[in-house]
Amino acid sequence: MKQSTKWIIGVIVAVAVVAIGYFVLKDSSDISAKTIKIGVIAPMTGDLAFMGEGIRDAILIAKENMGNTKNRYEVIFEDDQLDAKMSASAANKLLSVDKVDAFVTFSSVTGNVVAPIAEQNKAVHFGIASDSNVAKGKYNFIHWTPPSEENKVLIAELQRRGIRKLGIFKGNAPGAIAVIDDLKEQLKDTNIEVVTEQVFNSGEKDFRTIIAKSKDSGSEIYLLLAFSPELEILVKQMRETGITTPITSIENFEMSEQLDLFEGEWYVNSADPTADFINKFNTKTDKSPTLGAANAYDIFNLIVAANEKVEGTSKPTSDQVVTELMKITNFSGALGNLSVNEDGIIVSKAAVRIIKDGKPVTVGN
Amino acid sequence: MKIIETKNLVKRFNGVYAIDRLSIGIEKGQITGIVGPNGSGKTTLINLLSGVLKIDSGEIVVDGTEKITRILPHQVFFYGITRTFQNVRLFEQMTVLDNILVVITERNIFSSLFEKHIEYHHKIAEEVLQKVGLWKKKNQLAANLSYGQRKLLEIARALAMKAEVYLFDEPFAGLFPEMRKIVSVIVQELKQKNKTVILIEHDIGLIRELCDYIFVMNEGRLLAEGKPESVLERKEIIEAYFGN
Amino acid sequence: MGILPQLILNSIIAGAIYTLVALSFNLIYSTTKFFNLAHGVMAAIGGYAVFYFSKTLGLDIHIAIVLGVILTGFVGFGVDKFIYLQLRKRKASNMVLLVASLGVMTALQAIIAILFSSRFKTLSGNIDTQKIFTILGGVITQTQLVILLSAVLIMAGFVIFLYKTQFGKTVRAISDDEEVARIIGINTNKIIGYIFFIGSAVTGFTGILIGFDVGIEPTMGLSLLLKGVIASIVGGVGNIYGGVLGAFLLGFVENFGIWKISGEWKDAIAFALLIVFLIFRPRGIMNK
Amino acid sequence: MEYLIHLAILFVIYATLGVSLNLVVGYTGLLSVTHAAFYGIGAYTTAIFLTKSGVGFFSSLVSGIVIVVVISFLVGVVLSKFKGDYYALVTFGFNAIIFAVFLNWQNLTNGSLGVPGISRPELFGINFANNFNFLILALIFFVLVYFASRFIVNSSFGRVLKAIREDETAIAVFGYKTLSFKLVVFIISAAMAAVAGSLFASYITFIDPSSFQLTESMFILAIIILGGLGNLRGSILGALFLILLPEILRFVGFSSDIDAQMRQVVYGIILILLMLYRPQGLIGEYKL
Repeated sequence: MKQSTKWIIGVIVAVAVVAIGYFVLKDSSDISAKTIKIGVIAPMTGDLAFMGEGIRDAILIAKENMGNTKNRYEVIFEDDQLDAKMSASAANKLLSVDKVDAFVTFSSVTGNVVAPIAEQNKAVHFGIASDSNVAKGKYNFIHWTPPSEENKVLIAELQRRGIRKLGIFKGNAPGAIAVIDDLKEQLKDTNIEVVTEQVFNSGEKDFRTIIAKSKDSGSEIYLLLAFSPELEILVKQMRETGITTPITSIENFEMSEQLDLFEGEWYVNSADPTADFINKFNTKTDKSPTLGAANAYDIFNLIVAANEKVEGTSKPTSDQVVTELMKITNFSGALGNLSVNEDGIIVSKAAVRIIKDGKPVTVGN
Repeated sequence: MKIIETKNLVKRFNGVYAIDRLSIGIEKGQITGIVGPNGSGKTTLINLLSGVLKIDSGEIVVDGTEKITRILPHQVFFYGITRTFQNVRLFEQMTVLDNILVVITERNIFSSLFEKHIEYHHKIAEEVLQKVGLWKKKNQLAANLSYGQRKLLEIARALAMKAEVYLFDEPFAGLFPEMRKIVSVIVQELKQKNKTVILIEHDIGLIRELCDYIFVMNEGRLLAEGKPESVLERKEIIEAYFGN
Repeated sequence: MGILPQLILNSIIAGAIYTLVALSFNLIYSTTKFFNLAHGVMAAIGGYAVFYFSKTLGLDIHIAIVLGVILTGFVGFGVDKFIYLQLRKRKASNMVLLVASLGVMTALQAIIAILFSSRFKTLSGNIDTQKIFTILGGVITQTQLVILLSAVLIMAGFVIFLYKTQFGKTVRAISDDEEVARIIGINTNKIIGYIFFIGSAVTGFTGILIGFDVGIEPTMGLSLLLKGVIASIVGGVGNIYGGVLGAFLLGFVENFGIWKISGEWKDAIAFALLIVFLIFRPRGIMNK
Repeated sequence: MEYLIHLAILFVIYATLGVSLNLVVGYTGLLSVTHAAFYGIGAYTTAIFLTKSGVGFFSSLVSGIVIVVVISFLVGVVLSKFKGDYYALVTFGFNAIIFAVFLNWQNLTNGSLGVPGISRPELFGINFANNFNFLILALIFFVLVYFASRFIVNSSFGRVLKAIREDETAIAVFGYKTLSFKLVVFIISAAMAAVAGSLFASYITFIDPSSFQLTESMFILAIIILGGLGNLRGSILGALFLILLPEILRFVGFSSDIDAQMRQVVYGIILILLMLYRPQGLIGEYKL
């Protein structure tokens, strides 16, 4: 055992040295009163890494275009691979090592994990998540157009086009489930009927059988709720099997890189991400904004705005920032003009949009 | 009294008869040798008697009463049968002492968790390990023993079971003379205690010296049986053994 | 029932993809006897190689495919030579090789994501270039037809390669018993190296086909591998025909399962099929 | 400091999982890759009891153990027919099926939305919302699990487990019903995993299916293989290493846009190097 005990001691010493070294270094760095630190937790590796990268790019863009401000702002990104225990580790690291004042999280999973931690440590927390439970508590907010808002606009458009039979393809993910449950509720008092509802797990690549299943359901239009890449594959496979029924969605079309797939199709989106945000995103990353990127951009600007509004020269406390946030109405963000309602949800209007020669265009609400 | 009998026992390996309608009777309290060229089914017979292989047809009768057509490895112990293996099968990454203790401690799950008489088991383990001269190496891993020592450990393991019937599969193979002495003393002691020993062996000298009765097998069938002196002189036995 | 022809066609296409993975997995498993988790990543390597050659370097698509397949073969050969071979030399057990292959998978997936970002990419052009065929009421695209053809061709190739060539004989000797094969003078490590080359090349080609049909992403390997493993277990591990049979059975059970139950239970159905076979017929259909 | 306490709690939970899995993999030689499923059932039982009924944390813990014992009994009976690679594969299957149940049994587990708002335990008025107190609670449970495991391992029962690992048929011939020994140790280890699950659910106060996938089982397996199989202290060291490693890598900042992926590359390479140079793990004695 002699040789192996050498191993153990070596490992423990190495771990201790790195940890201590870091803490010592970290503490000596200047925490000037005025630096407001924002910790961003999003998936930088794993299947949804491209969304995490989109969030990061959006926030970096917002920081570059922030202009000069009273306080200094610093952003720290932490990867959580959308795994609950990693999200908790990231949040705790950001709190006690980087001493962040605010959190930005992506996805309902991360949001639900970080919300209680933020509440307990009085740190402002913005979740880019559809699950309104993330907004519970004084310091927790979510920036996601509530499903009821979007469904209202969707139903109005369906009725305007005299559509009776609705087919649904939905991913087995928090966002989609929340939207569909609310939609079914609102459809109760309308003459629109859901004739087929197909569910698939995220990561699915072969939709041909569920497409075949829904083929003779007589749906006049299909509502597709899926992130990319599932969304693009689903539509491609529908076209391949000769389905020409019109398709619509809530938000998902705009996130796709292959907008030509949805040429001429209308859909509901949470207001129109301003053209200038889209081309700012394009210039920096030569990609189109991913899901939640516009939300992240808005959140950063909201945090900065709230902090700037707090009078006095000392560093704003979370309570002061929260009071300022609650007062915000028609703040012009990437997702249209936003206002904060009383249970901490950033409300942005929904609008019907259409993809015309590869560009999302608002049809007017 | 026949402690173990086989009644047209059959074992096939994808069509090839390893044991072909074999009927033999093992006398209680005697040393019975099983002799025959390689591949004559000796080890297969031992594997059938110890439940390691499933019986295809025929039956085994224990103590003249118990008729068995299917026997699982863990049931063999209740018929008082234990064995060693042709190519030694020890618990490699366990100590010599543990290799003995593990086969004599409690078999029921609950009592094995809350072992009450561990000292008694230690005493038996020490006794058998002293007998084979391995007590000094009790804390060594079985994997680190020499080939001869591993053979002796396997025999000690069987002795520790205090069984009725001992199946030894070529226990003398590869041993130095003084180790062979130890094993033959053990086998004779078992006989004095009216235990039954079934010995698979190639060395004719040992057969003559130790066995009271032998069975000669060839291609899964019984070629001859009887006292060693009379059987080993017969022409067809010598031919079967050395001829081809 | 209007849906039946399409359902059967879908099952056949899925079966063909699983066949390709099962064949290459079976080839490598039968000689090395360990579950190589990194096998799936080879599909991603093939796909991304073609993406690099054709989209970034602008080479002609056919040259890109050939280069992609060869490159994947060399990656597989390299992984065996520098990692698995060293482990075999150290008499490592299957579980050690399994964990090492987990390390290889994690590292390779991350390297691809660094080079090409983890965004989903498709190899085929835009939507309308796909020729669509209708066979007995079901619809199938040109790429999927190519997938079916290559599954049949590669299976035939494997059968000829294994049962008709001298090299194939040595491979079967190794899969029966590596020690014996070594004793009678076969340089088993060299042969296993070639097997890794062929197996990885075929998987790379599978990845390329999937790239044209659906698209590629760095993490596409593991789920593809799991389905390939299920197909080869159900059909009978190490048995060429078994792998193919298991693959098509899996394709049919999955698609009919989706039809009867619903989409989100697809993976659970696949594993349930595996468990049923492992309980009642662990040797698989073909193995005696 | 809060961060270190948080890491300590995660470390204790994963050390509990490691020690319990080591009983099955390290001591009995059965490569089980379904530990995360029982971890998940324990977590979901506590989550559902604490959010939907007035039942307290400790009774939810006990009921979690009862449910896991029943399920692990059924799974164990099926598993007892298999060995080596096949055993691992069947456990793969069970993990996938139980994960599918978490994901799709909407009205019980709330599906992919997960279960939020799980309360912290209450006991004699101690405030367990404070992480330090929770750490003490978790440590108490870990110490119980650790000493129970040590008791098992040092008992005659443990000695028989090791004999099953070395040569199952040989020990069977000496009158030991190896199937029931394997079943009992499988159930005990599953019950311990349920304890870890209840602690995790109550600590993080939110759980969703993605924390109990195959990748989680492989992570726990890597802990005990790294730490050393057949050595309980090894599993503790393995948990310490694999929980701290990603955290340390957080401070080692590569250039920002690829740093997360680089960590995965480093993680994969470490696994490979370990298997090459230290397959028995840091302080293990049994080579996989």
